[in-house]
Amino acid sequence: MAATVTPAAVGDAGLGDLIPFWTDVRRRFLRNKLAVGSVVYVVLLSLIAILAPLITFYGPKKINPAASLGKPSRAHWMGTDLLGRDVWTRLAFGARISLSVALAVVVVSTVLSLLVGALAGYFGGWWDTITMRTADVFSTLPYIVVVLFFISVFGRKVWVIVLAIVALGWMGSARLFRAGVLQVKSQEYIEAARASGCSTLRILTRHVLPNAIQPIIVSVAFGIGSAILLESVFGFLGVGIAEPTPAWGLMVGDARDHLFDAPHLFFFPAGALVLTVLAFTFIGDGLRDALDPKLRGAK
Amino acid sequence: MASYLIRRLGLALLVVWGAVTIMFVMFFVIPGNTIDILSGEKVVRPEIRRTIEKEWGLDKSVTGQYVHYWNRVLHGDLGKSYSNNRSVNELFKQRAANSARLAFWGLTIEIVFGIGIGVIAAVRKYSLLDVVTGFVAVALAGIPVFVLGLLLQYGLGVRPAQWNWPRWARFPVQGMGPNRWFVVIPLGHQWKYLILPAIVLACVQTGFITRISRTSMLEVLNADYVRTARAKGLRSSTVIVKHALRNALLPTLTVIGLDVIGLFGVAVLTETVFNWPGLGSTIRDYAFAQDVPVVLGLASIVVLFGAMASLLVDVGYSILDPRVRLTTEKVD
Amino acid sequence: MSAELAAVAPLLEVRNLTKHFPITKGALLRRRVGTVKAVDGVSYTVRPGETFGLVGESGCGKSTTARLVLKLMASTAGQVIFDGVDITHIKPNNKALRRDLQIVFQDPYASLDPRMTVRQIVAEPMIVQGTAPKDAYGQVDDLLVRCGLAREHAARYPHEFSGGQRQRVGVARALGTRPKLIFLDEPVSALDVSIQAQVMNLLEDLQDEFGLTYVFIAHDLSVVSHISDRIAVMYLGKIVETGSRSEVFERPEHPYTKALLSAVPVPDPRLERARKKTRIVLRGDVPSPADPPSGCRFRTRCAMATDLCASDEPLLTDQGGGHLVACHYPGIEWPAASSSPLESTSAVA
Amino acid sequence: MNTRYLKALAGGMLALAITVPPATSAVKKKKVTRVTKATTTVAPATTAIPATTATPATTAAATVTTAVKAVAAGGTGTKCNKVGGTFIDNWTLSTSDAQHIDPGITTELIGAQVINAVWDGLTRVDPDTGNLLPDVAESWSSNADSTVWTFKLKKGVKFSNGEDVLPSTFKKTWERNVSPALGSEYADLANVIKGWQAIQDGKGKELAIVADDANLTLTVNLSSPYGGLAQRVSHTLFFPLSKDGQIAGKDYEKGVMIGNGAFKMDGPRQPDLQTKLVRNDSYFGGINGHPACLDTLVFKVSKDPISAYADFEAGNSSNGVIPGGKFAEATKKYGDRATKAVLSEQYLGINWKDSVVGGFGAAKLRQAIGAAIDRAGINSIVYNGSRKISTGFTPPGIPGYKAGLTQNFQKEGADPALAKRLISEYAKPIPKLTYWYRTSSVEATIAQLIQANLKDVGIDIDIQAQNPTTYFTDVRNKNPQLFRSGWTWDYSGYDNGANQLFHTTDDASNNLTDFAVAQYDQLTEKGQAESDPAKQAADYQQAEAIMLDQAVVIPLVWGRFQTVLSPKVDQYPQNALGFVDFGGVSLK
Repeated sequence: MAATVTPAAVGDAGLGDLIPFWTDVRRRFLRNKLAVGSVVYVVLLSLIAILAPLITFYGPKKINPAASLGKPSRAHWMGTDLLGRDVWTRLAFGARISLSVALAVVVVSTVLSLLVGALAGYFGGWWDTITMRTADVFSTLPYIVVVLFFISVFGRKVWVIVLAIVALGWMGSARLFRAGVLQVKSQEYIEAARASGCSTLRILTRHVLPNAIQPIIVSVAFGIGSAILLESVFGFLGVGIAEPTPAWGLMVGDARDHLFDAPHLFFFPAGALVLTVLAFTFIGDGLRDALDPKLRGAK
Repeated sequence: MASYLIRRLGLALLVVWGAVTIMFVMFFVIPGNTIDILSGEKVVRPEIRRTIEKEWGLDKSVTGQYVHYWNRVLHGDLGKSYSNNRSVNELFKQRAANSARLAFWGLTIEIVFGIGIGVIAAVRKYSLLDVVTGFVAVALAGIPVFVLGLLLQYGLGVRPAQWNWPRWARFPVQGMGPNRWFVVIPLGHQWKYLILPAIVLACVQTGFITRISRTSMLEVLNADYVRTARAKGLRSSTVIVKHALRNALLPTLTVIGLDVIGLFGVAVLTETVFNWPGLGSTIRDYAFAQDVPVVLGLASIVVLFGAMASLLVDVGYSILDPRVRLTTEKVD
Repeated sequence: MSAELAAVAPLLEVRNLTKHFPITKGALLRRRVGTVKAVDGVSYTVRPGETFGLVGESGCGKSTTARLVLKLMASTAGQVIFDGVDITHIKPNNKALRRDLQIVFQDPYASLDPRMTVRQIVAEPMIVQGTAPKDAYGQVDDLLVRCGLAREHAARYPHEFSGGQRQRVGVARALGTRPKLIFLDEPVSALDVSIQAQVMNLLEDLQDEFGLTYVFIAHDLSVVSHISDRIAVMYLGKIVETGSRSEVFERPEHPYTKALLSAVPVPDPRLERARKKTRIVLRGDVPSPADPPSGCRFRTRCAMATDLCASDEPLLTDQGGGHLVACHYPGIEWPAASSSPLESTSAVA
Repeated sequence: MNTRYLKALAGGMLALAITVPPATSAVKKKKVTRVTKATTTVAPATTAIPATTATPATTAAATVTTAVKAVAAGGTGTKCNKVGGTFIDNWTLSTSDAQHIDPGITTELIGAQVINAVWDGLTRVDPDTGNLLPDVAESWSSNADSTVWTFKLKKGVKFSNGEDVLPSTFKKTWERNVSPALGSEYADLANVIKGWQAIQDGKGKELAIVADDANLTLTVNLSSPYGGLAQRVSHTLFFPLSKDGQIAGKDYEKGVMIGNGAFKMDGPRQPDLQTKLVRNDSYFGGINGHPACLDTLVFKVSKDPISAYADFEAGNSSNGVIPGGKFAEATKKYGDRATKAVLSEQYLGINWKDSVVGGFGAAKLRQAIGAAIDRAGINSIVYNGSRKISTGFTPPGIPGYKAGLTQNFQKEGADPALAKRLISEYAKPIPKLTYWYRTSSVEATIAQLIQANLKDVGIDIDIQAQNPTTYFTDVRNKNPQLFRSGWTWDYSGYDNGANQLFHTTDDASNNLTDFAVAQYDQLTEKGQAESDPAKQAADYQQAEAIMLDQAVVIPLVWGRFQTVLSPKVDQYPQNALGFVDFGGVSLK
């Protein structure tokens, strides 16, 4: 008895009776300033992406050689790049490409890795062996070969890049998920759920996933950043999204040539990238805390 | 346990076979062939082309080449480069150690800082330290390697040289340096050449590991058994190290394991920027030239290595979490 | 009580239930090199309304037996007849099976999903059975109250409760579907002694209230002694003695049962002191179920073992009145030499 | 045309390699196979190929029968103001290591650069004047129809291991280099020598060369008349190999190769790290007449020019490559001593066979494209203003060069008015055109500048990034309407550019535009057969003018080395083809 925490010890004992679960989650989430700030940022970013044509004054591909490498000014408040394109405009339009690439990558690879990883972890046996060894194969294939293959077969299109990034990245979250499921599956409450008559699907969705989701939240937050970054790596290697498409990764990569004479070329897209990853990280943290029943009612 | 290891080794070979086969197929689907790529715009004289094709067995059918490839590999010969005639075995010998050393130190930095910062951030959740380290970790992970590398090169190599700082305060910009090692321990000035690429290599993943270990740590710190341990009056540090850390390491280990596997991949850019001749950049170079023997040869060894790493991760699981048994089903 | 019930058809009949785990060797082609006989031909019957105690040291297969009956594990051989229906080969997710057979787990901490409220936990079996979530949630309050908790507790999470309270939640969860039979897998062994009694009382009350039948699994005869009508003692995957409570407690015939009984503390301190002198200490550890001793499985720890014990396996034979014992020398007394203070209960715990 | 580019691309440094000017990114040298073809298409009487440089020696070689003694050896080259020191080169191999440094196998300029430091051939091109100088050969001559060439070797030329360099050394080496067993892609360079075909066909083993070691004369019999042999033997394929090299296969370069040049290898190559050379003390002097000024010469390998530049900036190398966009900054900081013009041309190609932009009928359209492009803009944005805007295809420095061949419609800046007028004269609707470029940030920049220029005059183009690895094969086979390419001269001869890139019967591989105009073909063939340099130049100029009037290529800019030199470097002789004469390089 002494070893356990009595209900009285955990905050306001009456709290749980009055407030429904989701209200409580929301309340706890809203109390987290970083998370709320991050949500505001993401919403703002999405608005910028959606309203890009309305809030910018130049075309994203409109070049103006006369204004090459202009410093931030009243006309171009984030400056201009080598071709005299407005950095702010490209950043806003780039949010469309980069965010949708990142989200597509994260959604597809999370769903895929959920299926593969969760099932592999839960059922074990041959399915586990096959999928995890397949993951081994994929994670060790030189990525350049895979990307070369994709772009030479399907062309240098945005969805092809998405596909390539997914093909190269699903194993990470699949393994993470598998590890989580492995850990959860041996818990007695899973057996209890089976004894209660829960179907496998119900056990997976109601018991296993909610308890294994923590690392995945982090992985999703970072997945968004690394998808955008991979795009820049591919750009650096010449196998990524083609110019003049405005994409953050490309912008960061191109800025390398002018790191010291035109730092604004690096600072703004890289800053946007880092802030975005940070925002998703903080949202992940906030969600984690809000969803964790053990932190219920706690400050 | 032993039989488990042997079985997993067998599976690792299967993984290598699968990866090589996939790459083999990919190279046949990717347009262009080595001879054309090497000769560029020049049309190679038919006699020369025939000589080259015969030498490399390119005159055989796809399956013939595939069989030929394995036949050679099974005899311990990974073949020769199409483009510069270097023996792949030799290339591997030269490159693997470089890669392994860089990877080792990158990984060490990653683990020490990643887990260290993660744990501290979890214990001091939402403190200034937590927020700042979180920000720095994400920011470092958010800068592409080729930019971060350049910043370090200028900050620690070029500027100190231009400002005539003393020798000890300058770092080399590029290269392997004296190449003096005791296994993985750099000797003499070697560490100066190693440190920048190792840091850059580590930065890619440190942020992620920091966050993962912070999250798992928080999860564990709230778990019943840790609360119990605390309630028992154990010292906070004992609780963290003995009870929490061990259990929090599982997801972190997964990430690290993945990282070991992928490190050669990540190292491509680091190796390029710092001109560190390792496997990653070598594979990349030859992949662009569609130099099939080199890519297949080196990559299959990397794959084998990766399969081993994933095996180690699984063994590590069973050590950290005895419930994850390697062989038998749970009895009572 | 047992005499009346004897006439009634058994609710659960387990015949020759067996669970073997293969031990394999070899890298790619796995050869089977041996078998762990976790449960090896266990038979017993449970009558409606009674409490059947299943006792044995940890690792003897008692929990496995429960899991086999509940189809949480597939049995290797044997037959299970529940409520007149042979359920040996029905699917594990059979709704009726899940409705009528429930289990309360040993560990109140691990067996409740930390991410579910008590309401969700208790309602889940009902919802799975097809009860509308709203109705199921409605019944939760009532169940909680009956199990000695408050309505308000429904919205809380497991970590907000003490061990005893959690076990009450576990019981409430098992009760929701109005099962006919509940397996209680050492339901109080993880609890403090003071709480143990509360939970035991609750279980008894509920049995009366709902007309439940229990299979009570324990490693400690003292716990079972309160509640059981009949008792089976298991050793290394086999039942060595079974009979009514009074027969087993008052006239134990198997040396193992006697050893277990000698470890049961007696409330009277004087008697307890006297008994201490006659405590039986078992030699050695439980042998590996992968390589059980020949003949009588208990012979390696039995001071009275003979050559016969090593060569022939004793069968369960009726000593009269349904008191079955698997011993070549039923009723044999332990020699005095083996009686000495038991350092701890670990030998039988 | 720049295959080494491709290698750089293949090396993965796409974004960066293109920022390097052609010569610095090292050009794969193209063989001169045109010669034999010319002999079949041109009248028998005029078989000799014109000299590729205007030196008196070579001009004479094609016309007179008497032996022409070349400039006396020794003392004419670069002097050492200081002897000693280590030169660390981070320019030659700044995008990737050389694939080969075996003289018989190498196909790249970067490999040839190293080879030129370790070996000396019979002749060598003067870094200052571009003239041909005697090297191992003391003098040479040919018979009247240039079918028999005799080289007189200097006395006392030795390999670094003490072995003599004799006429038989050359004979044996050449036979090794052209043997099918070696599979050298440049074996064709020797195809004018009698016996070559038989060796290729497996019917013989020897070239028709008489090596008189006693008199130090090497007599080469050709299968067809060729006036340019003295130039040709300055190629690495004809460098002498020591005895073990003469019998060695492809694996020769794994060890220490023995040369007769100013430097010798200090040990085997360290692939992807460096190749270290030290002074060869038994060097005969070569074109400078003295041993190398430097003690040590290290060719450092980089894979990323920006990092290589950082390395230079940190004071770790004696020379370095200027990355794209840094030309002004770098030359301001480190001077422009090493940024002289290189024989190369960047151009926009237009497909002659295309149904829209090709043929005579679309000349106005092509000219309009030329008029619309703002080359000054490209120069300033892409090249930091470092390049010279082309006034024709052939760059200054090539004998016979004439300025202003495209003046009629191309200005330095854009001329939208002229372009619009030409379009209205063209008087046909212009569909959206396709423009191909090798993926890289620099190429993308050029593409967008051109796209914007053309949009200004109402021409829409679709710019498409192409797989860099297979770019040239794809351009050759899939015939895009517009494409970007460049050309770097292998030797300073007019024919190496104009004659080989746009001739109908030329290697399909080199004529990417598929230009096929009879008048052009006749003029270049006539020029090739011409013995008088002035007349020859006139023919080539006329041909080029026709090609440029048809605007099948839109010349953009001529090349320039993007090299920075450490202030510690004293002498740095480099010829316009890209070769640094490391024997003459010295430090302060």
